[in-house]
Amino acid sequence: MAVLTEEQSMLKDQAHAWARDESPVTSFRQLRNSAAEKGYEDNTWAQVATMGWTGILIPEALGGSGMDYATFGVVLEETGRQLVASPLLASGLVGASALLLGNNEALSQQWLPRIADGSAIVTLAVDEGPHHAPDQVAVTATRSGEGFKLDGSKVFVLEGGSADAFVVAARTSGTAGEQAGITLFLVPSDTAGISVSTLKTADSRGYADLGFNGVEIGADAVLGEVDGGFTLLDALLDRARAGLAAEMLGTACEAFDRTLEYLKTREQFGQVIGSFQSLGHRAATLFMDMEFARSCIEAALRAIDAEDPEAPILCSLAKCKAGEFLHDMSNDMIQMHGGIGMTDEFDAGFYLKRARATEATFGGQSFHRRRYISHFGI
Amino acid sequence: MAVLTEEQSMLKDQAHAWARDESPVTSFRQLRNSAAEKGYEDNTWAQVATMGWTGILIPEALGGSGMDYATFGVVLEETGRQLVASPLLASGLVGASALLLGNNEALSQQWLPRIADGSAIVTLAVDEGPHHAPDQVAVTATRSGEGFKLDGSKVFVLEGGSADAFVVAARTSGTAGEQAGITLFLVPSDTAGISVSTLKTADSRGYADLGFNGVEIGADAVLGEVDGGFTLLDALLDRARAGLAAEMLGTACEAFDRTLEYLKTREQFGQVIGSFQSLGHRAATLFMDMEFARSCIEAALRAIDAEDPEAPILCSLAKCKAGEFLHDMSNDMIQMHGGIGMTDEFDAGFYLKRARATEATFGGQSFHRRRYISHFGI
Amino acid sequence: MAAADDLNVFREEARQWLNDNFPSSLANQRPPGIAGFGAKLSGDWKAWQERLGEKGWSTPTWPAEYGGGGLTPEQAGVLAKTMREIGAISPIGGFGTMMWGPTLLDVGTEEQKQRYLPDIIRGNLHWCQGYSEPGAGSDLANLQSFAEDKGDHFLLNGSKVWTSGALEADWMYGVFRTDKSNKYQGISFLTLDMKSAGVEVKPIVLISGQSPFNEVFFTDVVVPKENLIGEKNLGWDIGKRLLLHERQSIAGSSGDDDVVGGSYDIEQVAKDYIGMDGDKLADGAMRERIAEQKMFAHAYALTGRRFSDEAAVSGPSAAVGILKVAWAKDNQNREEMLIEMLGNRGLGWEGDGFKESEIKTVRTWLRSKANSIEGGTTEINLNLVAKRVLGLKGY
Amino acid sequence: MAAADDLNVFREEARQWLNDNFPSSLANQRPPGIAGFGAKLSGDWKAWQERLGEKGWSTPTWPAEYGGGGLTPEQAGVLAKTMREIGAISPIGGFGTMMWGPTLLDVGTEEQKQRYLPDIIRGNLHWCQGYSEPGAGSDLANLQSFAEDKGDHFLLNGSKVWTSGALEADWMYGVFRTDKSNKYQGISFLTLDMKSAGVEVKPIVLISGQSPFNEVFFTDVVVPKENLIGEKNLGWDIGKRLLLHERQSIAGSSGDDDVVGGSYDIEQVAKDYIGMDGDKLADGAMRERIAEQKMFAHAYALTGRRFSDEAAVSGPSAAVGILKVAWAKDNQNREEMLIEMLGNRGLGWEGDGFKESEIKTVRTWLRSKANSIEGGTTEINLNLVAKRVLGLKGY
Repeated sequence: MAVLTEEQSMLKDQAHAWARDESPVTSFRQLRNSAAEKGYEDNTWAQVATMGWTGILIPEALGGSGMDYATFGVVLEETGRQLVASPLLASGLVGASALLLGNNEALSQQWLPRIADGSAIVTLAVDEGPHHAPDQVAVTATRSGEGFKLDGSKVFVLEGGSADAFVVAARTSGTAGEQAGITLFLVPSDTAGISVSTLKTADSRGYADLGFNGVEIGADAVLGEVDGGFTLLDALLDRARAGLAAEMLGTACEAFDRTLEYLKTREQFGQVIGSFQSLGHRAATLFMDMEFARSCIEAALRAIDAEDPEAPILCSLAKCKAGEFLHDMSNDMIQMHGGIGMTDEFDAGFYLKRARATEATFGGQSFHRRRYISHFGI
Repeated sequence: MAVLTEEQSMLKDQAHAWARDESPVTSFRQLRNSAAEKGYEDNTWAQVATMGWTGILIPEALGGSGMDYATFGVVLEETGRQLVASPLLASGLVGASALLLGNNEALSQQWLPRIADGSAIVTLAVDEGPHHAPDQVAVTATRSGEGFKLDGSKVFVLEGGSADAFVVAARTSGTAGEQAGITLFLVPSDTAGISVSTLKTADSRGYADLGFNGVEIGADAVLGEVDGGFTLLDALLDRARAGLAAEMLGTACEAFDRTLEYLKTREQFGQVIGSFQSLGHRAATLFMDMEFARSCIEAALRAIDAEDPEAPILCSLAKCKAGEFLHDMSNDMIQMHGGIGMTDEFDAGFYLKRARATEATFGGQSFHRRRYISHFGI
Repeated sequence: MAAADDLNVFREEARQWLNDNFPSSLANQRPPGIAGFGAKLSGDWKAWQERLGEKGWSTPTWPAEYGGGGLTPEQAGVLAKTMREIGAISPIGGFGTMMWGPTLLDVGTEEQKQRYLPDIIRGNLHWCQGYSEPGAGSDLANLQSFAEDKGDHFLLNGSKVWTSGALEADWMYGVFRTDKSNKYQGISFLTLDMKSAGVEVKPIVLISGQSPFNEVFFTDVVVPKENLIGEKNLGWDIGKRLLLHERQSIAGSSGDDDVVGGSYDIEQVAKDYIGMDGDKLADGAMRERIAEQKMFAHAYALTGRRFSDEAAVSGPSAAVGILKVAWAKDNQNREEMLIEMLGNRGLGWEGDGFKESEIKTVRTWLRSKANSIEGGTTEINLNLVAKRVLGLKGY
Repeated sequence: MAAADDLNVFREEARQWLNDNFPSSLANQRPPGIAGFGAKLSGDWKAWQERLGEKGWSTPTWPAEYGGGGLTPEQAGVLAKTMREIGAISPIGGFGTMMWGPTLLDVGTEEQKQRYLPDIIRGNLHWCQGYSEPGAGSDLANLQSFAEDKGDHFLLNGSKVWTSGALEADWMYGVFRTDKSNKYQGISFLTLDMKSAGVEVKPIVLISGQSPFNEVFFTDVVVPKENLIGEKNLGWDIGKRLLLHERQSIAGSSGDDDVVGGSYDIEQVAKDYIGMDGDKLADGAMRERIAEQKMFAHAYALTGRRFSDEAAVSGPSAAVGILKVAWAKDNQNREEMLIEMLGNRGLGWEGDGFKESEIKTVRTWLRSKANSIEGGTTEINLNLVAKRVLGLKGY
């Protein structure tokens, strides 16, 4: 792990201890068993906000602590380990970033303090089909009086069922597939014409599909430039990807640690199973994948903080490597645990289901391979 | 292995014993060291012809023994084991098949007896670029008097330097990329306007690039239908692919056997290295690949003999599976032998070099995956 | 030539019999369940089960003296082909026909064969398999369930785990410890009536939310001595032999299916969730992966068929272990590709937000993770192939 | 803040010195060979070698008392960055700077450091490494070459194999048996002058047709006692420590290279031999494989850099074993992809029929097959990581 600042070390210890003591995987199991519609517990969310993690990125003047993405990653890695369910990523990182990048002072003043104290959840609504494709935006925002009218639908919106506002990518000109013509809007969820259908997913988190039927919004709802929103959207998504990758790394690291422990204690044929070379070599290879993923994720977060022009390719690299490692690790967690890994009573299934959900979010491995290689002219 | 007929068993034993005693890998090493231009020894070729293998497919009335492709496969597997270098595949299987399928009685009467007794080598000239692409034929055959005039070039022609005649795929209409408009011609290699440049390849076999500069040929040189030659070419290539796959299987099986023997005898850290699970599991996986490849190759050869409409997809399956197994096996032969496998003094390099040459011939694994899946409408 | 003529005669006989006995309403229908594995059939399916069982063609090559078909492997091949042609599927199956029956034919006494085989052939009884035990994992012989010799019976205490179909099963066969002082030479192969006093079955919930497996608990269960198969304390060899039949049955089943263009239409999912670009899938990399998957499945099916042909001549071989490994790999790879192609639709668990087919795919994907564990882990099967087929030491 | 200021002062100092001493003619040039690994430089390169060596910046963090740069890791980082900016590449390297020097700094006596380090720092001597022996393979400690203690000297007989650069080397360091009764506790670490009587070098021809490695034969070679490094019979630990530096040097070198958009242009090969479809490679599956390869290489470089940073604080760790594994995997994968993209042009061996670049690619591809064998096989490195990093037993 990269050398941490004192602040980061403190936050890491705090997050680690809190997740272990207050929101371990058994808490997630209770949440899953309760089949709560919104995919997180109010109590957990309140604690997250109280610890100030929702305000990590938000300036002190607006109620946050004005820290950086690398610091946020340290916290997300720890919550990822215990599969902590809360809107921290969706609102505290993605929603906040939309406002921080969106260059709309009034909206920032209005929403950032509420994101920071956890009283509002702001989330991004970007995709419209089964696969992440930010340039395929087809929701229309047609000029209507002084403002715009939204029509169309969004899918798989994180915390969509409990959000107070959506950052909606809509098309003010052009057609699906074009980067030009996209505009971002901040739309309160109680605006007339919005329908919200929550989804019951394998990872038991909160997602919703949204419908927009003649939703009237003012010109003051625009984040960034009209028609020029793709650059903002892309920068926002890169922050989302790097943050989610940090959370995924934590999830996969915990799966690795638990599996390694099992390899050291479980005996078969009179020896610990980790002494079988086929398992030991696989563990060593997974260790390599883990170290590689960590290097990429740390580099991506630092590049965002440093406004490095390489940040986009590093974010794709980070999301892809996190996805590859978590994918393999979640499969091997089950295989190396054998039959017990297949039972619902054991936690491996939670890691597996969460793995695929996070892989699909903000672009899977294939999406990011293609985004990465497109930078090399082929 | 599929149950063999009595005839096939006899031929298998004969081929096995001959290759082992008369043309083992040490013979190939001598050939390689001699840097002979044409890529085989006359003496070896004479013996191959004397044993009648060149005439396996050719009717008895034309000097052959009128057997089938499955039988030819049995022989090629054995010669493949010892890396026997001769035009057996290029002429005895591919050249003969062109005439057998080509529906030109006069040419068959003229050339098949000579192919059968080994006095003539007839080979296929199809590709024009670095990758196998039979519909990309661009050599032109323009009408000229009663006949045609050939212009263009062909590459990587098997035994091109020693062939007496070429089966040339040329374009009588349409453009590169279209299947319609291709015609096959049988062109003696001493026809005016043909230039032959032999190649020095890593596998030390005979290949040549050909140039056609206003080569005049008669209408009686046509095999199959004018403009409708692609169907014939495809059928011919499938025979070539299945036959080559059988040879590749033999090459890979020998690599497997030698490596397995090494795993059983080579000791390190006080135990035979095959007892290390990482190597034992890899050997077991290679065994699976070997059995799978054999099933596909035998099915493809039988499908050709039975004129089964599934033959094309089975031939792609066979060539692909043979290629995958030989690819991995040739790499693992070196890895499992360690340092000694890297030395020119040891034979593993010959198997590796031959592996990639045969993989690239008549379509590599990717080519055949795409050809296979195109049959399923996606 | 005489042999070929005989086969033609048999082909006609089979056609005639099927024409007279196979209900045409069932043509190309999959049975609603398997007699011999939990299903109680009714109507035309019940009639078909009874006629097929009576004829013995549910187990075509088993000896006629026990109610089997008494056919040669060649005749059985003709029968299978003829049934395929008219879309006639046998509704009789399960552990009895696949593993237990073939093993009993190998090692049972005449009396035991007469006692058990007829009901297996007719699909009258549902058998479950008592092998795995809690904590044993891949070390199958590490058995703790103890059948104490009480003179005229064994008194059984302990438990089994991963027992599929135990909830509905009539009988169990399995391996049990009868001597605590010898790991391998202290195991006996027993059958037991699941309705015996002291047998309790508890389903195991899997990560897929389904419960195909159970735990079975034994508390002072009385097992009559006549239920001992083979000799006391020498049951481990029988147990291993049965597992070979298990793997062979995987080989055989794959050979019967028409894998190419089979029922699980990965191409359709690709078209629906990825889309086409002209006559090709819009995603070239996924297109090539689908090709790889289908070609692997095709090679697997051809190899299963070849091994079945060879087994008909020389009996089951340890080489079928690679089919078990390949089956798991192929299933898991295909399911992962389906989930990936479904994208965020591949996360559906329940409710109206997802199609039934999407939710089913997610559940099937999760269930497939057990494929490389059940029936011998991939690691154990590779060990077996390394040892028994390749002759390597140390496994 | 003081530290940052100091670094800024050093940055200026480094810029000034480079401005004064680095010949501008060499900017962005790769050296024609490496001083310390076979090359005798001339002209501007020789001048640059001498100035750099004199300053000690060929080995920036080595102590100034032996001629090293005496810089802190942070200063060394600034120096490396400054040199990159002006395209200044050090022509001094080889086994001496990468492995032997760092090991000697760890374990050598003051006298030995004074004797050997200055020439390493200046690239004056070419060192080769005597480790592997015929028949030993991965079992490196299975050494037969015997250095018999003759009181004031050792008398060495035996041979080494896979010795790179031995033909041109001035000196060898290596591990030799000094006690036949104890496998691990009977090995000593010695240096020897390759011009000694009784040393014979024979090149090994590889499958690539090249001879980067040699066998070295010793017949009654006299090795003075002062050439013993560490204690007699306790050289194995020094030998292992040196291998850690070897793996660390792989980590470090990768971190220095700008792998993204590096010199080996796989994209250009793809364009030339496969072709484009608009702004994308015409082959979608190969495009994604190239992306995977480049991303793996990128992740490898980032990890190498991170491990180097961490090693600067806490010393080399066994975790660098994964970098050796990854390096081999990446090299071999990239070379195989290049050969596949070249198609039938990827079979060129010699002659006019192929381009020079094609033939070079074929030779490099063949050479790369050794990457997973040399410097510890992939299997051995995975064993080491399993044991030393993950704490697993049985390795």
